[in-house]
Amino acid sequence: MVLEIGIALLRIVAVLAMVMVMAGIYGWFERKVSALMQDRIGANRASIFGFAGAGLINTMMADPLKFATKEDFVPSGVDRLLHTLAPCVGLFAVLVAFAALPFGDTVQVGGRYVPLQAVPLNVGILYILAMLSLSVYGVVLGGWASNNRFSFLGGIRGSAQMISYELAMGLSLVAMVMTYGTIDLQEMVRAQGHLIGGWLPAWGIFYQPLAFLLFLIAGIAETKRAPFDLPEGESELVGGYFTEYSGMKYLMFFMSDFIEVGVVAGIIATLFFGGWQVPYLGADGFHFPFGLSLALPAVVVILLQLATFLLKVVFFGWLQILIRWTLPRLRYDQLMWLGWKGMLPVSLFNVLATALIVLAVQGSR
Amino acid sequence: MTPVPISWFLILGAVLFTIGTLGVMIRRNVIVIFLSIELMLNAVNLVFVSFARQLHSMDGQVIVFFVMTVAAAEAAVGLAIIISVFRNRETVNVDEFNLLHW
Amino acid sequence: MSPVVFGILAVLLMVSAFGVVLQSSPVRSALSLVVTLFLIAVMFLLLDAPLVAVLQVAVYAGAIVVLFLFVIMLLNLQDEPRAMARASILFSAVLLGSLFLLALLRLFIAPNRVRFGVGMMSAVSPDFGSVGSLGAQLFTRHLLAFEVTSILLLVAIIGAVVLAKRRLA
Amino acid sequence: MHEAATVQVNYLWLIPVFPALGVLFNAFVGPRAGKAAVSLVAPAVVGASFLTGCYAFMQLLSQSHGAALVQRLYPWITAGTLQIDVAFRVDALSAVMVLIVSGVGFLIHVYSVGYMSHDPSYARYFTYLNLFTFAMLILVLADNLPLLFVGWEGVGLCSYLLIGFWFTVEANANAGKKAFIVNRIGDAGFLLGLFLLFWNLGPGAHTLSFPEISQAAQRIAPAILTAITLLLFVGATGKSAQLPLYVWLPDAMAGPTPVSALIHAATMVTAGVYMIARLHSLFLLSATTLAVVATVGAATALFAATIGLLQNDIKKVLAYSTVSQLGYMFLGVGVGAFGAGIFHLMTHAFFKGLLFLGAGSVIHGMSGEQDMRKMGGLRKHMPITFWTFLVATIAITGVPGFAGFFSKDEILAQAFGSPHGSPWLWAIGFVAAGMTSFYMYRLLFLTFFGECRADEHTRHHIHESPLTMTVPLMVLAVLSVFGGYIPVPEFLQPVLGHEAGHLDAGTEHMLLGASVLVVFAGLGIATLFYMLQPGLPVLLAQKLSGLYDVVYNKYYVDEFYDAVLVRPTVIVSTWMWRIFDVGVIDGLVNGAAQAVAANSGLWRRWQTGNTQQYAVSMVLGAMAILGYFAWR
Repeated sequence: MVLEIGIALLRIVAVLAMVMVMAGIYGWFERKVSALMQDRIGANRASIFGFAGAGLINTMMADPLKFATKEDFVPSGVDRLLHTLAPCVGLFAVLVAFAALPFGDTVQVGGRYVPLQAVPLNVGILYILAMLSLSVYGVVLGGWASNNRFSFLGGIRGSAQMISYELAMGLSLVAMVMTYGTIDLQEMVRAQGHLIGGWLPAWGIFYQPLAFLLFLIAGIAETKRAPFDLPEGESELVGGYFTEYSGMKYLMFFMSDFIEVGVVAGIIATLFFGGWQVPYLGADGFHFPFGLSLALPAVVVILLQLATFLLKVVFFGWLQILIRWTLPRLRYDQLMWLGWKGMLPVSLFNVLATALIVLAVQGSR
Repeated sequence: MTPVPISWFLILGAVLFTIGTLGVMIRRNVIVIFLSIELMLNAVNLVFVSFARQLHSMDGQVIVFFVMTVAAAEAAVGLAIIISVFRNRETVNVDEFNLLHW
Repeated sequence: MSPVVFGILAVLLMVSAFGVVLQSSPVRSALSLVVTLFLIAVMFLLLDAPLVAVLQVAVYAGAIVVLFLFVIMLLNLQDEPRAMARASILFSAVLLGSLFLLALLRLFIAPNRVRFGVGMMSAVSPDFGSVGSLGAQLFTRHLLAFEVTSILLLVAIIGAVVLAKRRLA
Repeated sequence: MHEAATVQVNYLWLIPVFPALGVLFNAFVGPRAGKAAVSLVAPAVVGASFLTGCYAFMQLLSQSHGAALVQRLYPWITAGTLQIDVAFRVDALSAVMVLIVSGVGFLIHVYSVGYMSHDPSYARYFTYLNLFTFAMLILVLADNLPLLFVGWEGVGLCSYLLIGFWFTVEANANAGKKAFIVNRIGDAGFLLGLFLLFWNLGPGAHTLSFPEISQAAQRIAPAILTAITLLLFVGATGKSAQLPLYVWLPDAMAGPTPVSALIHAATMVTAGVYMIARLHSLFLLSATTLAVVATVGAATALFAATIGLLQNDIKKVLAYSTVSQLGYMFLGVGVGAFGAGIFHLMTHAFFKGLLFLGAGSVIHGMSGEQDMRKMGGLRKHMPITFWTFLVATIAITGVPGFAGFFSKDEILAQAFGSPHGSPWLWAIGFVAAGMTSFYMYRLLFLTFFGECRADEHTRHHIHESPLTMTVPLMVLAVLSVFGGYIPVPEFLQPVLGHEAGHLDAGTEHMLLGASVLVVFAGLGIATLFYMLQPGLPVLLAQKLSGLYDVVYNKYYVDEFYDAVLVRPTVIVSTWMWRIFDVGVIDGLVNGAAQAVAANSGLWRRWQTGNTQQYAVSMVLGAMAILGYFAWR
């Protein structure tokens, strides 16, 4: 009993740590990638012995310390409780969303089966959706509780935007659910361990390229990052819903932003790119399609899978940051147009097409 | 796990429902009245799910699903009405919505 | 342990429910409702209804109440100086409310009143409350109702647009 | 009746449907389609009915004697064992009637194309006229009494519409109303008779068709039968303008002249005669009724003829002549000579239709002038009208060899010799025949001979009518000459039975000679008065001024009705309106409303507009239900 609770706690702490580290990495990416793209050095004070890459450690330590020591400014005439609550709610929602993502296969440790997943849920993907939909409260409350027109406008924009894109997001996931025939994320990842035609990994992207595209766009919109960063559009709203925030609270908003990027990257990796699956790697080692086999001990396999998953998540986070620094911001009407008249019909069509194909495949069996 | 009697959930549902009812009766702000109605709906949902659990029947949960759908429709239309009323009367206090009387 | 969990949840639930009804700020009322809904979702989990619980959070807390908040903010509703109704109504409401609660409790608790109102919960099959079982019910026994809800939602969408749209002068 | 010889056919419905289609066309398309289309369609549909009627007639001739063509269309009224169909029957009687209605109707439609050509409501006129043809065909084709009644009411409606066709003149509208109201009095009797008949037919009468009625009638008590037939006859006096309900017909001349020809001479006003002939088996069972019918007919014939003597309006003279001739027909059917009655009906349709159309032609030529004292000498200006009018006059007065002679003589002979008849009836008819001769030749002389008395302006415009008007005149003239040679009574014999009376040859020849004599006597006096000694009539009028005034003013019947019936009715109605309707009826209605309003006034205080109070009330209601279940 105690052991079980201990293992569960361990999993949770592990995931939390992973998420925090991930957020730090993204923060560093944000600076270096933007600098790279804009042909400048960027964050040059954070290098160690002139090696910019090592600045990652520096950034991860220095940034939080800087924020923690800053003055926690609260404007007058605000609802202090809500003002404090807003970043907490936002952070809470995205943190718990991560809990359902599997980062490895179920492992057998001393006669027990331990799923490498913070909370193994049989409603998996719906849970993530539910939690992500809660993250809107952080934005709305932040905007409302700041007693500032700009913040308020940002909050309003944010809530409308997130509700709008949740639809396309959910519908693209519905198509994935239909493809795999389950909503359990662990099951979905296992299903991607097969091979199509003996050589192509059976990743979701090969089944549902349209759903991937839709999810990527909707995911970026959900994280409120460029080109969908209207809730915080600096040129219009100063800082949007977190204009009136500073210090730790500002850091929390910042973190929840990056963690959300991580969540989206995690979902993309899990649903479309095989999750923790390494191509051709089985439980006992590699089995390449051209006949070569390479036996590996179970621990190595598990570590490989774990590393692969993390790599994928980092990669897709990096991709999002790349997009964020590439595309200009949309206008609000364009945003709504894209959400309701572009993405929604396309995702509905995708669901319909998927349903027909699934029906045809099932019928032919 | 020590089981909990089903009646506990029912009593909790009854209490929540009564609180919602009180809210409908005593509040002046129409939106808060609306929120109280949502609270009542959820109390009923809780009772439904409890009965479903007790009777081992999915029907209770199916009904909760429908209640949510209806609540969504009701919220959309109700809030639209509130907005258009507010546009005309500049208030959301129900005791100032008094045109419809003799 | 479960009675303890239940007790804590129940107390929190009642506090947050009173928060919906009694707080003078509409925003705080709405947020209290979110908390209430979240806690009720946890109750659903305890009652082996995980799907309903998730839907509760995703749809109710995540969308419907956001809509409320959105409207509250759109109308810029601040704290009201006089949030409650006049004394006579307040009095009769409280009186009626307690009577109402009494009647409900009598119905739920009194033995031999309601067949299933007493007794402990028995174990359920593992797929009780799962997506599959709810979906199967929805698309077989309750198919007509399910389809009709789509019409209801369509009507609601059109109604909301028509009602809220500003008339061009 | 010969039940066995019934032939089911499937085309009879076409006969009334053609004019019905014409109604639809003229009513909805006509006003936009233009006069040309209307003048093509309106007569064509009636012509189509006529051709279909001819086809039915031919088929009827090919069948055995006494056969009938029947078509059941669909069940109309079904209640318990009662099942009334919409069914049409063509036997010898209705075949004759269909041909008269559609044939003469067709000619008058053609005539109307010319006569009405300048009227702005051209399409409306033909809508009514087609509607009338439709209703009249329903009336004569009906296989049962209720359906006949439908046609009966339909022609009444069309009569009203057409009399008041130029409704912008109040007198015309009033004439229409008068016709309608007087007809309603008659129809009330008809309806009562109908109900009494249904009531007493007893079991076995499911369809109320005519063969069934005549069979079931045998079982009805004679006294009741007398009441039924008398009530039906009241209806007939209304529709066919007999004493005492004839008063509407002279006023009906307010309508367009072709309407007078078609409705108020040839067809509708003969519906009463047709109805009695159709139900002859019923009437034969009641000697009392037959005596009443004959007496009323004879009295009307004489009474109307006396009024006709002194009228100066050309159409009024013809109107009273029509009333008088209808009297002859009733005299005929009243003495049991149904075939003779229908025979006279047919010949009368020809020559009286012709007379009215001729009069219309004259009026048309005289720019609307109807007073004979302002006419004269038209012979030279309107030769075709004159010659055809002359033929018709000869026919109506009963000069041997012409149509009227045969039918009128037949009736007079039967009036004398039938077991239901008497020399008195014959004597009245005889005198009336003389008067007919006088007033018809008077009309002829005043209109076509002598000097023209019209003013300068009118005289210059006198012209012969266009071909569309003169061709029907000529066709009718031919029929007026030769119509008498059609053996109608013999043809009708299988349906209507044998003529009741038989005279020996000597008596018959003597009567014949007498009636020829009286005709020429009338001619002689008319010639003396209006050709040779024009001063004589004035002198006579001064000598017998009292009698002259009474007759000239139509015996003051209208004034009498006005004083005795109309005024009291108006007074009572006014009283009912002021006291009963306004006071009691409206009082009840308003009182009920006020009571509700007062009650609501009390309850609506509940509706304060305070939403919280509503919420509390709602919870109170829910609480009541919940409490019932909790503490029951």
